[in-house]
This record gives sequence, structure tokens and C-alpha cells, in this order.
Amino acid sequence: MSIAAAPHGTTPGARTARRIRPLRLRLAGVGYVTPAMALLAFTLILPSLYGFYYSLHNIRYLKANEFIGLENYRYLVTDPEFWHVVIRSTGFTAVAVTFTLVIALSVSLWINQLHGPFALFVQIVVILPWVVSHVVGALLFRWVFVNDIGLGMYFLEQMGIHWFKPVSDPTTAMAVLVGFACWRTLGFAMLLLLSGLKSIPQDLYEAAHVDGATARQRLFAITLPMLKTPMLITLVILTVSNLNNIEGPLIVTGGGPADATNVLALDLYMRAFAKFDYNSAIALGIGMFAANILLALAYTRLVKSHG
Amino acid sequence: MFGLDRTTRILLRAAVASLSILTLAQQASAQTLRMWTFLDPASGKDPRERVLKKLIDQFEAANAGVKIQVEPQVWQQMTDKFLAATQTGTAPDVMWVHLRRVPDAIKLGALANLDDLFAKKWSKEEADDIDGSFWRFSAKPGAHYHITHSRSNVGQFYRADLFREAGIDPKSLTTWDKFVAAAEKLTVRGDNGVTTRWGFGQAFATDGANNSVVFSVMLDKNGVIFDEKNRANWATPAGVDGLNLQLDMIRKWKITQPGAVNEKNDDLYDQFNAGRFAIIRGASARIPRAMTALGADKVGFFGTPSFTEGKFSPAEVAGWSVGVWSGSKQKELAGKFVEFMSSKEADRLWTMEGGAVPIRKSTVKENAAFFADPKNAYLADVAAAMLEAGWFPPDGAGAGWNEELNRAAQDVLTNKTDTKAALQKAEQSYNRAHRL
Amino acid sequence: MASVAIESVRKQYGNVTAIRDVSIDIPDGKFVCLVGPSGCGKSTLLRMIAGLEEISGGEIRIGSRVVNDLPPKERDIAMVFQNYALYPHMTVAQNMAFSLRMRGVSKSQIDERTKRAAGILNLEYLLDRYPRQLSGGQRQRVAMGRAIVRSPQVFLFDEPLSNLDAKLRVQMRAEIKQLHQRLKTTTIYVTHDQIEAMTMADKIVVMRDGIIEQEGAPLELYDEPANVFVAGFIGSPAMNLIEAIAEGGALLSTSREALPFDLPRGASGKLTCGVRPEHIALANQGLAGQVLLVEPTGLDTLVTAATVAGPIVALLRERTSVAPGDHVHFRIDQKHVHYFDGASGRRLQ
Amino acid sequence: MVRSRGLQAMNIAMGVVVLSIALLNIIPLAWGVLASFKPPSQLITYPPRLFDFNATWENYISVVEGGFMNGVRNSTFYSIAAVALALAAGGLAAFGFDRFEFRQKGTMFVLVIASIPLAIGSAAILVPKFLFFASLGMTNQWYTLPLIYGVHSVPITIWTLKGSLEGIPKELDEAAYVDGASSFMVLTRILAPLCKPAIGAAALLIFIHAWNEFVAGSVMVDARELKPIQPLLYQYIGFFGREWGPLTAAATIAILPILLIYALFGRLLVSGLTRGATKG
Repeated sequence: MSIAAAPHGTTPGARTARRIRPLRLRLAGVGYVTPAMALLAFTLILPSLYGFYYSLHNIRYLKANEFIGLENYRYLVTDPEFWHVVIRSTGFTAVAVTFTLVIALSVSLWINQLHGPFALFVQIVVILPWVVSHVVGALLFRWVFVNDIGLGMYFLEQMGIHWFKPVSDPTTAMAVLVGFACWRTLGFAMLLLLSGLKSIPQDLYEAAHVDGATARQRLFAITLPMLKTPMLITLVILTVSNLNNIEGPLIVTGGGPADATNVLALDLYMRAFAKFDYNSAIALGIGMFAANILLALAYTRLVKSHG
Repeated sequence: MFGLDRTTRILLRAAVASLSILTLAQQASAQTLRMWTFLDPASGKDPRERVLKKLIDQFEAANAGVKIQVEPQVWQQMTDKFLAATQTGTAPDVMWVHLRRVPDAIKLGALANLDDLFAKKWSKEEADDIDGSFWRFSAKPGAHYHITHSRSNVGQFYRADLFREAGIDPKSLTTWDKFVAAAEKLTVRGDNGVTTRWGFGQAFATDGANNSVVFSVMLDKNGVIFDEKNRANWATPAGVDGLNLQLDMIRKWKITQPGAVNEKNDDLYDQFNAGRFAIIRGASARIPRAMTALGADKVGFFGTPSFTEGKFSPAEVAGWSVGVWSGSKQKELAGKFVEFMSSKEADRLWTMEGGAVPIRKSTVKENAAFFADPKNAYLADVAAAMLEAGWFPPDGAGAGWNEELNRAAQDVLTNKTDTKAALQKAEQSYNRAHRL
Repeated sequence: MASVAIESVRKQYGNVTAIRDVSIDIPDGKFVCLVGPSGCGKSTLLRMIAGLEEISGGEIRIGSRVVNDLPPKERDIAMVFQNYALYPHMTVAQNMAFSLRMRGVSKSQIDERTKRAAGILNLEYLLDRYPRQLSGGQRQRVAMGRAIVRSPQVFLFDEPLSNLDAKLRVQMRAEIKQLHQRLKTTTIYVTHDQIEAMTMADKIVVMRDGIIEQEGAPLELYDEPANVFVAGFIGSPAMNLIEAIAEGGALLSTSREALPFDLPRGASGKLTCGVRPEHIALANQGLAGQVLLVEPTGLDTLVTAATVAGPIVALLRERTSVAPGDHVHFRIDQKHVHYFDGASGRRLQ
Repeated sequence: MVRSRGLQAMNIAMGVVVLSIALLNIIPLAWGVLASFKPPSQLITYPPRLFDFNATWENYISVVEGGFMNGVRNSTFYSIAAVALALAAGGLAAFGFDRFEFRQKGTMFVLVIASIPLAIGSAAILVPKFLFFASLGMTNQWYTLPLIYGVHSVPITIWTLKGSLEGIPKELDEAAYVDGASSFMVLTRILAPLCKPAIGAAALLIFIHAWNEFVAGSVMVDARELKPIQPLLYQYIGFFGREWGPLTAAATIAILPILLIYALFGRLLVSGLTRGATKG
């Protein structure tokens, strides 16, 4: 905007805040979001509310019997082992998400400067573990890297390392679980971040270049701020996905040894499908929903308040 | 739309093409029987699936206008899905229920009384033929609700070739002392002290846990693993001895791989096939698959040793209980099909072509030559072990005892927890899950 | 082509009033400039004419139709944006053809009209390029091409030249004016640059804080500004505005020294005297001052000096040898002194 | 662009990182593909056999004869329908949220974000969800899985597309409105082409999600004719044990359509497009 003499009555923001105003366009906005909102309400939100209602009952053989209020929740949170699982899951998710995000960001920045078929090829290689059937991917990961008769252990044995059994030790088993989480989600984090990078107008870089910004300055002054929304989306999805992922703890590390890799998703699975304790399983399921939603909204708020 | 001109066109065309060839689910007509099982007769990749297909063809031929529509399901979820579908009225007419969930299904009222449908009409001879622990187990509140197929029993798989080489007779390994001695003999250590073959492969992971040595020892010594209120009762002398025996195979005798602490049953079968383990603890239903990989002459099965010469310890049985959904609109017809699948002719097929453990005594009697064949000897061994030491969960038992006992084993190995304390912890966890 | 009538139009954003009671009459075929400082409401008014902003009150007519509630596409207008707003994924030809395609014009018609518009603006050789391959001036021209291709009833320009460098701006200014003379389409042009307004418009509307300060032909505004604001806004270099007090039949400066201006009839109290720099000349006597700054442009020279009336700028047609620090005298052409009321700022007489 | 020496060093370091990722990603999958060509007796061996095996098609033959291709066909339809549904509903909503003002907009967007965990973690309340849909008669229908898969992807589609729309100057919309476009035209003709990278990424995510979804696929439909590939794949991890040969063969077949789709949509992620939209 002009810097011409304007001593009186400038209303800053009047320009930037403007939107399409006419009434019929305002109605159009509602029209555009309605199909999606209706679908979400019917397919995700209503069944979840029903799930909450279901969780307020005494469940026997999967049937909701008498109404017992929050008893299922009370029983769950008074389980001393439950809180160990919560803490373990939090730690696991935080570490796995941080690792994945940092690696995915650097990889997508690197891929973003590639062109042509090679760029496509690199993308495909990075995303491979995400596109293979998740169960098969986890089985193969375990077979090749972790199993006694897999390539990885064979290779170690050939080098004279016989004592190292990654999933037999609590610490290394957790490391394997984190490694698997990164392996599984890296490609899709890259995909989200890459699409964000592609949406940044090139003009900004040219302008910054003319202004004499270094590569590092361009990264911190343009790329990262412009990537805020994609990073936030990736952060939310990675967190939710890792908290809810079952293949890793179930197939790769089995939750052991001695519960070292027993995280919430596996705990839920075991409650429901090994112990047939649906009362606490459904309470845990709904509780995880609530926690995930709060986490997602908190992230969003956090990023907004810093924007 | 969305301006993806070329891409969109390709996709839309593909979508239309797939729509047009997609066959929609047929609405169940009056003469269509729906059945849920984990067997997929259309795929026919497994001998038992081929038998099922044959039986369906025969039944459809004998009952004009009837169609059996098999809806194959994922086996782990199938029973739960049935329990849920019972409430929504979408359950199938014929259902294969996991043996361990049968009491739940009956309590929910999901299964129809087979006595009313057909078993009452059986002659005494016919009834005696099918009678046995499984049939008695199916009679919960005084009536029979299912016939159990695909019977299986936890026991020891052994590499027959290695046993022959070492000159060990598997039939002689009825006590733990002899068993351990044999396993020590079968364990091979290289010059560098690295074990290339373990005598007895075990797996203590909680996912998909089978019942382990401690379980059999407790049943052997105490006869029960639950108290009168169905509470877990494991921190007993028998439990401590059993768990110590199980873990000493690693700690003392070094015949079990230390990795057992967090390995799974599925890993055991793979390792067994790879020749890394001479004996593993496994479910007999999986013998045919091991035979496919290794050859029928290299795989055998024997029961769980005990502390008494010449006697096996009890081990849990498993199987798939075929019944009729109580809400079915065609119970008579469904009952007829269940009866047919369990008939003498059918059992012959299941056993001789499908490699299943026979459910009728007559099948064994009338096909002596088949069972005498060394290739099929394992079927007799499994049947014998089941007959002698098959253990059914008591009425009112919960689930997850195998998982909890494995957690105790992991706890002792990893945290050096006292054996009794670990068992107490497992008890508490079990009791808590079942509000006991 | 059509006239545009704006009657008592208001615009409110919540509690903030952006435009209050504005009425403008734009005869058919005229070129009208809306001018004023940032935030004066000129762009908002333009966007209301375009249909991009809701009208809070009043009435806008294009031709004989009231367009208050019509969406932009039904108003038959074309608009050139400050940022050009070219569609980056379309070639120049496609950009220009877009509005015709939206109206279902036949393909041959589109080709013909695009070519003709491109011919007018010398864009033929750029038709297959994408906006990112064009220079700023070329983009500007394409934006105009996109506007004229449809032969709308009204052209709306929203500071179209503000992103160009000075030289290009002068050139494009001339082109737009020629274009208007050739097409004779009613044009509403928003700018904050009064020179643009002066050079191009048939009629200028000066706005401030959501109201019209004055409207009229460019020279009318120049010669007879209706108030202090217009006086200061129109003209470059700006008019000298001197605060004065009429007391005892004489004009005194705020520091109570005599000023060399005639006292207008009937004036009393505070007032503002305005003199354009070209009406001040160097002389041997008159208003005394000390030179602060000398700015020769080649054609003429601007001399700024400190006087009893405050700093005064004089525009000298001839070359001069005065230098900062020199003591000089100014002669003020009394015929061209403007007087404004000190309180209301309105022109006196 | 000018490259500094530091940038080049970074490039080399990144090359090494990407190379290790490539190895970690390719080795297990290559191992799986090799396994799919091994006869049962040579599948699980010690030491592991890398190339010294008698390659055979038998696993593939058994998989195809086992009716797996029916699942491939179903999943193709489900995934494409899910992409269409989620892109359509999500695209419209993203446009509505980014470009318009209306009442309760903030609340609605909160619901969208809250739906992300509901979609990703939907297995957690599988039983009530099944009861909900089954009691409405919506299980075991041809539209059951496309609906579920599509809607599961709607929240993330809305969010990614909205993020991409935010970067496109509003003047472009206004220019188009003045040019005579309706708001729907603005979306389809102006904004959608400019969001191609995000649309491509969203389409890939939706497709892959639908293609690899297992739990709903096994629970929400019963009939053999309606089963998608993942539950069919799971038949090879059956009650009688894991069948690595057919399992890896089926997984290999299952990954091919995704690679194809990636070649189609991944193209959009190769070069950026928003350059030169405006100048300001």
C-alpha cells in the first residue's frame, strides 16, 4: 500500500481483513461445508457418541446391559498398571513423532529441489513402507531386522555379534518400536510436508534472494513459517497415528519384554481381544479418543497463538 | 472436476468400469444359508477348504434350491463379530465359534439348541459315536449347542529326522527329566560356543500365546488353575515349580533360546521349519502346514511330559464350534447342514482329505489303514493326547490366562522378579480384568 | 457503456464506518478518478461498485439498473487489480479469454475478440506465455487486456500502476488514457497518486475518511480547492499552507508578525492561506526568508526557505544561483492566494 | 539459484541420509518380493537364502486362483470411490472454510479437527461402531466401505486443501468473480488447478488409506464378493499358521496398484505451480 501522506484516519487491516461479503456468498459458504460436515457427523461423530453411550453400560458378551455411568472409566483409571502404560505411550509417541518430523522435514526439503522422474523415484522409495500392507510391512520388518533367522541378525552373527537380540531387552525393544514407527510413518509425513513446500509461492524466494538472504535465512524466514500449517497437520496425524498404531507393538515387539513396549493401543487390543474385558476396553477406547482430540486441538491453539 | 483433467478422466473411467463389474452382495433368499468361517472354499488353498467345498456341493446337490453362501472371516475377529451381529440381527445362519468363546455365545443366547434341531433324533449308536469331551463341553445348560471341528491341542512338535538321527524315541519322553535330557542331546553348540540348534523352542510373547509349560505343570500337579470362584490361583507351589521348570530350560539347561522371552508362537514354527529348533511347543492344527514345508516324514507330535512315567500332562484344547444362530429364520435347514458337516461321510473327508482330527470314533475304527500310515500317524497321536489330557476351560472362566502366565515368565527373566511374586502379579492382573 | 450513479452509499464493518453517505454521478463514457490517502475508502467504494463488497446502505446504479444485490458477473463490469491477479496456470490468451468462456461465448468469437484486444495492447507475441514468464509491465498490460476483451459497460481500475517503476508508470498512464479515448468506456480509476488523477481523469473525486471532500474537473480542483485537505492533496509540489490570524484589519502569522497577504473581505479570526509554489517568485523585496534547500529538476527549481510564515516552497521557472543559507525575498502573486476558514478548513468567498 | 559451499555439504549429508532410508525401506520389501518366488521348503531357512532358491510362480498362482483378484477389483473400486468422495466433500469444504465467512465457522472447523482422531483411531470403538452401522442396515453393502474410507479421509483432506488455499491470493478469486465466474467456477477453474500438489498428496493419502485399511474391511462387510484385499491378505496369516509364500505374493500384487497411482498423482508433487500468481 502507498506511503503517501495520509495523516488522518488510516484504518490498518481494513484491506487485509476484507473478504467476499455479499450475503449470497456467505450462504454459499455454508453450502460448501455442509456435505462434508454431514458426512463427518453421520459416519464419525455420531458413532463415536454412540460409543460413549455404550461405554456407560455394563458390557457382557459385547452386549450393553445395565447403565453403570462412569464405572468403566473409574475401574480403568484405578488400575495401577494402566498409568504405567499411559506414561510409556506418551514417551514413545513424543520421541517417535519428534524423530519422524525432523527426518521427514529434512528429507522433503531435499526432495523439493529435485526435478523430473528422479524426484518421483525418490518419493516412491521413501513412501514404500507406508504403501505396503501395514500388517505385512510389520511382519517383514520383524522378519528381516529383528528375527533370529532374519537377514539383520544373520549379518550381525557373521560379524561375531551373537549376544545382541534387539527385542529381548527392554531398552532396545523400545528403540526398535520407535525405529519401526519412524520407518512406517516417514513416507507419509514427507508426502504432507512436500505438498506444503510445493504450495509456497516461488516469488517469496526470489524476493528474499534479491534481498540477499542466505539459504539458512530463507529456511527460517520463509520456508518454515510458510510450512506452519502442513507441519501442524503432520504433527497431529503423526501423534494420533503413533498413539493408535497397533501393528508396531503387536507384531514387531509384542509389547514385551516385561511390558517394556506395552503401549495404549496394544493394551486396548489385549483388553478387548485377549482378555475379552470389553468394559475397560471401550472405556480406554473412548478415553483415547478424548485425549487425542484434546491433543490435536491443543496443538492447533498453540500454533495459532504463536502465529 | 478439480481441474485434474487427464488424471480425473482416467480415474472416472476406472471407477465406472469397476462399478459395472462389481457384483453386489446377494440378498439372502429363503433358500440361501449364510455361514461364517475362516475357511474360504472359493480359494481352496488349504485341504480343509477343499473338503468344505466338496461338502457344500454335496449338500446343495442333495437339497435342490438350497445355496450355502460362505462368508469367510478373519479368524481372530470372527467370534466377536458374531456376538455383535447377533444383537443387530445380521448374524449368519451357520456360525463357527472359537471354542473358548462358546460359553459366552451360549450365555448371550446366540446359539440354537442342536438337540431340538436334530441331535434328539439321533440313535444311541449315533450319539455314542460323536460323544466325547468336546461333545460334553458343548452341553452347557443341559443341551448341546455346537459340534467342534478343526480340533487342536497344544503339545510338542518334533523334528522326526533329528530324533531318528539322535536315536531318541519321542513316545518315551513322558517325564520332564527324560524330556530335558533329550532336548539337551538335540541342542547343538558350535565351536565358538554359539548355539546353532536349540533342543526345545519356546515363546513367551503375550500376543497369540499358547499355554506354556507352567500351565501344564499346574494342571498336572493341582488339576486346576482357578479356585472355586474362578479366580486365578497360580502363586502356588505347583505354579512356582512349573514356572521355574519352564525358565530353567533357558537358565539352567540352556535348551531353550534366551530370545524366547519375547518371541511368538508364529516365530517358533518358522524357526522349526528352518531347523533351528528340534522340538517346539505348538498347536496340532498347524502340523499339516509344517509338513508342507518340511515333508511329512520330518514332523511329529507328542503330548506334554509330566512328573509321572507314562502319562501326559494336561494341555488346552482348541477348536471351532459349529452351531446355528438362534436368530436364524431357517434354523431347521441350518441344523441340517451342521449335521451334514459332522456326518460320518463328512468326518471321513475332513480327516482323510483335510488332515483334521476326527470327531467320530467310527472314523478311526473304520479307517485303520489310513491311520496306520506313518504319514498320518500324528493324527492318532494328537487324538490320543487330546483324549488323555485334553483340558477345557471350566465354566465361568475368563480369558487371557496364557497371556498373563507369559507375562510372568517375561517378568522373571527380564526383571529378575521372584517367581512367586511374578505369579501373584499375573493372578492379580487376571482377576482384575475379570472383576474377580 | 453506461453511466454509474452512486447515491448515499454507506459501508460498515461492524462498528467501523468505512464509507459514509457518498454520492457520485458518473456520466456515460467519462473517466473518473477516485483519489485520496490510504484508508480513505476509495478502494472499498470501487469494490462495492464491482460487487466484491456488500453495500450497507444507499444505492448503486449502472445504467438504469440498481446493482446493489447483483453478483459481480451480472454487473457487466471489468476490473484491473493492483496485483493484476492473473491466473498463473493459464496462458495470456487463456487469461484474456476466461471471462468470455464464463459467458459461453463461442470459440471462434473468443479467438477473434482475444486477438483484437491483444492487438490493441500489442500483446500478440505474448499470447502463449504464462504470467510467470512476463515482466511487470507486460503483466499489467495483460491485466488490461483481460478487462477490455469483453467490452464491458464499465472499467474499474484499482491502483493498477502502483507496482510499476516511475518511467513505466508514466508510459502506462498515457496508454490507459489513449485506450479510454479510443474505447470511450465509462471508467472508474482508483489511485492515491494525484498526478495520475490529474493527468487522466475527466473528473476527480477526492475522498478522505469515507467521505467526498470535493469532486470536479482536474483543473477545477487545482484552481479552486474546496478545502485545506484538497488544496494540500492536489498539486505537486504541494500548495504552501500558512496558518494565519486576521486581527485588526491585518493578517498576522501565528507568531504575530505581519504577513504579506491581502486580507479577504469579512475575514476574522483564524484562517489558512494557501499559495501554490509556482505563484511565488524571487524578488528584491517582500517576504524575507533564509534558504534551506534548493532542488533543481532541470526544467525548474524548487527553493525552500524559512520565513515568518513558516517554511515556504517556491517554484522558479528560471535557473537561479541562490544557495542554502542565502537571505532572499519572495514576491507572492496575490491573485492566486487561497483562503480557508481556520476552523472548518473550508474555502472562503 | 546460487549455491553456497555449505549448501553443497548439506546436500551430500542429505544424500547419505536418504540413501540409508532407501536401504532400510527397500531391503525388507525386496526380501518380501524374493520370498514370494520361493517354494515352501526354501522360504524359511538358516542361513537365510538370498538368491539361491528355485524361483517359482506357484505362490502367485495360488493367490490368483484363491480369488485374490476379486479383492483387488473391490479395493480398486473402494479406493477410487473414496478418493472421489473425500476430494469432492473435502475440497468443497476447504473452499468454504477458507474463502467464506459464516456463522459457527470456528466451531465447525474444530469438529473437523476433532474428527481426525475419530477417523485414525476408529478401531478403538469398533464394536459400537459396528452396532451403529449394522442396526441401520448399512453393513455388508456395496457402499459401506467407500463411505467409511472416504469419510475417514475427509478431515485431513479439508485441512491439507485449506492449507494450500490459504497460500493463493484472494485477488484471483475476485478477478474471476468480476470475469463472470460463479463461486463453484472459481473453485474448479481457478483454485483447484493451483492446488494440484495438495490435491495430489491428498488423493494419494486417501487412496493408500483405503487400500491398506484392514479393520473396517474385515468387520463391516461379510460377503466374499465385497471383501477388500487386506482381509483377504490376512487369510494367509490364518488359523493354521502363516503362509509366507502366498502372503508375500499377495502383498506384492497389492502394492502394484499403489505404485501406479503414485506415478499418476505423485507427478503433481514433482514441481510447484504457484509462481507468478500476483506481484505485490
